[in-house]
Amino acid sequence: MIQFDNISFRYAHDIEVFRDLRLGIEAGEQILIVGPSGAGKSTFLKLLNGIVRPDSGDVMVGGLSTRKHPTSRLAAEVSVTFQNPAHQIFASTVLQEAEFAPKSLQRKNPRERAQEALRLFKLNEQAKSHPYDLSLAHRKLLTLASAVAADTPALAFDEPSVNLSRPEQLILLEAFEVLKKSGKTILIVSHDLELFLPICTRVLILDDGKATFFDAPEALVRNQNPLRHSGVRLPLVHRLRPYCGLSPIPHPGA
Amino acid sequence: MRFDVGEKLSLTLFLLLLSIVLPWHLNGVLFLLLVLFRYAFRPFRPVSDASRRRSSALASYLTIVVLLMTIVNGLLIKEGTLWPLPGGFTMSSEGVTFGLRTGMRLLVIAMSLLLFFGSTPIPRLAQFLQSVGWPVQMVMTLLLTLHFIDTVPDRVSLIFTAQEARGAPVRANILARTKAFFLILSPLLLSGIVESIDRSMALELRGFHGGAKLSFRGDETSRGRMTMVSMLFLILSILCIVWIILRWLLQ
Amino acid sequence: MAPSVSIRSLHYQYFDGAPFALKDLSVHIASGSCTALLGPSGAGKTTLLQILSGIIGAQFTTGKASGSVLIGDDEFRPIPQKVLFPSVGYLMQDASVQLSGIKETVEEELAFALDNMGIDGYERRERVSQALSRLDLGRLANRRPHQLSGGELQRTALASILVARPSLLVLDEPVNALDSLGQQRMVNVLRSLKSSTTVLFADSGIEFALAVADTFLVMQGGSILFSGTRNQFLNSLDSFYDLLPVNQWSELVRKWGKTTVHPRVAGLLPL
Amino acid sequence: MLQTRPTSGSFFILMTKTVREQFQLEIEGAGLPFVAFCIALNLSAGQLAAALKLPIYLDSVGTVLVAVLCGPWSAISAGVISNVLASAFGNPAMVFFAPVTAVIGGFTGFIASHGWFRRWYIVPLGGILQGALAAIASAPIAAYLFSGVMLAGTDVLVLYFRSVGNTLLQSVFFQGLSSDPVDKTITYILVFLLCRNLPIRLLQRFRGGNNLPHNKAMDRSYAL
Repeated sequence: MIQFDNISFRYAHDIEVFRDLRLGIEAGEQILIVGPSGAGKSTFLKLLNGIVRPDSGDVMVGGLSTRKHPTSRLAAEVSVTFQNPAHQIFASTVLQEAEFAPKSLQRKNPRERAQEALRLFKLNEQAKSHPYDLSLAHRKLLTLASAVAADTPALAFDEPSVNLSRPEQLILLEAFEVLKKSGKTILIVSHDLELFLPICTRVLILDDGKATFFDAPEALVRNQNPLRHSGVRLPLVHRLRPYCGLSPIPHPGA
Repeated sequence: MRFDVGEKLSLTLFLLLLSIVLPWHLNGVLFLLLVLFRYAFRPFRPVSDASRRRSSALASYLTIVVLLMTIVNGLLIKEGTLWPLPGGFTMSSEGVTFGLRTGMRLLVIAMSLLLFFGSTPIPRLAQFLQSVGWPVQMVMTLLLTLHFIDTVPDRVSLIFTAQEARGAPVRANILARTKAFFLILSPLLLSGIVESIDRSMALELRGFHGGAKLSFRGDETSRGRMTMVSMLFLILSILCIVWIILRWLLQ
Repeated sequence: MAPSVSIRSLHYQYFDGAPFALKDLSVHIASGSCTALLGPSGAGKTTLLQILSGIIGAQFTTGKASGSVLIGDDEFRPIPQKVLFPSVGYLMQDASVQLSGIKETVEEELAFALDNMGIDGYERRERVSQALSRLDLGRLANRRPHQLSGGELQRTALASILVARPSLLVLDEPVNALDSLGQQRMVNVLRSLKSSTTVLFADSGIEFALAVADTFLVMQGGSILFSGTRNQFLNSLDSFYDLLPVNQWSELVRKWGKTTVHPRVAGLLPL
Repeated sequence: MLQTRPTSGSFFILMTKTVREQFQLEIEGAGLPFVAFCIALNLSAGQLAAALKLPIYLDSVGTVLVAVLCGPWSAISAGVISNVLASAFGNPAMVFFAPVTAVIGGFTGFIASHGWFRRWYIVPLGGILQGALAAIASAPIAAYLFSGVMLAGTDVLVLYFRSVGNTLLQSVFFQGLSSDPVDKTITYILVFLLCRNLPIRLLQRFRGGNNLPHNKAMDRSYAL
């Protein structure tokens, strides 16, 4: 579904971000991407839809090469949502905002897709409100709903849980369960391991240009060196559970 | 001789008006004098290498444009003595002097503004304006503008990336690109309004009501006093204005 | 002396006809305490903090309020109508917006509040250097504010308020953008303020609160759902299941209660 | 109907108060940082238009926004500071066109406070009027100080008008008439679209909040 073939990339002021990165992500997987800030997590997302082109190697998304195809075409394969809702909310009603992606990708009946996505994130009552009449947490959910409305096979989110309080986290987890069942490939860049470890199929650690770990979350608990080396600590809760006779990572819906 | 902001400001005003009064060849001499000022005279040396790069790039760009203007005007305008050129074109003396007059004036204007802004960081200018009686809110606005000038362009590119990733037609036909223009300006304005509301609360929460004056780093030079030098330049500026009006009336 | 805060049946709407941001809210916050105001987004945490700082009374001229607010011995019926700076300090959620944005160094940023209070000369330098050392910003004193990291910005914003020596300090989600090191530093700062300043901070998580607060309030829909000590809060974690991120903690505490706990666990659990 | 703070009133009442008081009145609430933001917007609108390869320059979007949301006098100061900083950062001639932006800010603030931005069909009329006013104001400056040469594509138009026998002032004025109304109308329409449905929660923090239409249905759905 998504293939990175020995990608090397460096920004203008010569900090090397990636060096011969090579990995594959199957359709229907949920990948949690962690690593120290500045390790290129956001750049990784920008490589997915050609906003950033690699210096060498190629990224294939849904069989399309990001070198040959424009971002507008790749946006139909993978919908990338960035961290700050204020950088994308433009419309004067919640529904118009959610309708934007399906409309610009020429999907059939975009309004229904938008309403469906808003229902998934419990925003359907506020469909006619102005996005800035909602709380910041609900505006964040709106950006997630706008991406889901585009109905792309793959979805990539940069820090989807930031600004969300507990009720919105539960809505997010519920929505991701539904997306998982409908076979979507989901990539999540986040530092909130406590929230996403239970629901991801594999964890990718990006640390100074390389993928130092790419395996199931249980394997992460057994071998915590790559995590510790990347400066990210396993949440206190997961480290304590074994002492109380519990599995390190609770199964979803715990 | 320490030039403080007030003196440099009145000198710049005088130079701008002088460029309108002088004929083109004296303007040319004045331009060369100003270039010499920039390198020889300490208070006028550019403060940061960014302003140095900017001013030398602009100076060379303008010199080329002046030459271009002179030639184009010479060719197009038909008054005055016409010197035949190969290929049936005529170069009119009236056109050439017209091009040179405008070009030299533009060079002097550009150079005097570059001298002032290149060697005076905006905070020093704000400090001077406050000491000569500008309302504190206006001074705060000028300083806050500097902050937004640093942050707005980055936010524009972040919004550009976020909207393009969602399928915004940033590279399609002109109609679609105009729609994309709105798709980028709308989040920029909304985030600007929200930031303005938060910033106004933050200022009030730390006791800012436009009552007390703002303090600046190292309150040394500009006391806002009207020195002899700045008085001299202001008088000269008024003379220039009178000259311009008289010449316009008698024309 | 650090003031106590008591609020009696406070109602607040942002304008006539708007939904109630605060509904019949009554609470007492002890003097010198460090109180955590927990609750989901939209529960009214920020509204309550902004009312205590007086900014809502000053800037939201169309708001409708009833009830009474008592801060120390100043009584406000119903809410303060002007900013209570410098006696009440308010740290906003986004530290980069809290800084004035017009100052060229961190040290000048700290002095901004003192300019507005008309304090200068020796006392100004002394207060600034004290605030710098308290938040260990000493080596950043001459740095330009926009070169600072998230955590450093947060500490600079807090220092720029502490120079005014507020007796009541309210903070809106002080740690949700900080990494674990930044959170630990903020814990130390708030602990150093105990008993000399009454501290009230809003948070949508619980780990930071468990580490530093001695009184716990949980808000929902504009009113107080729970008020009590740390142990009372820990024992009723299950009742906040879908309000606060307690899920894995509550399961852990329930199990911990029943099994004999390994000594290392006792050390790790923030009890 | 929701009553925000009294609007900045008609232009003539403004004359009585000193400019300083009027400026302080207009930037009450969230006005002060917003004026600074809009000045930066004026300076970077051109960069965005270039990034999208659009032929428009729109360097007065910020000034019009301040005129609509704050008032005429703060729009005048926003326009003047924008021009001074523009000449500092690269285009030296702009400082001489500060009076033109003052006219733009003042006129827009005047018509905004009379509700011209409440209905979509009045906005283009305002744009055309504004464009004509800007052309009248900039013609003498461009003609006498710069002899019609502005280092921009439109210089060709001036030369054309001159070659068909108009005086310098006439040709600069005709060039202004051909481009300013279009540019100003686009700016006005853009500002109208940007501010069309701003929520009460944001509008009420600005002096000119009443100058804009706001959607009644929005009021009920309000939730912080």
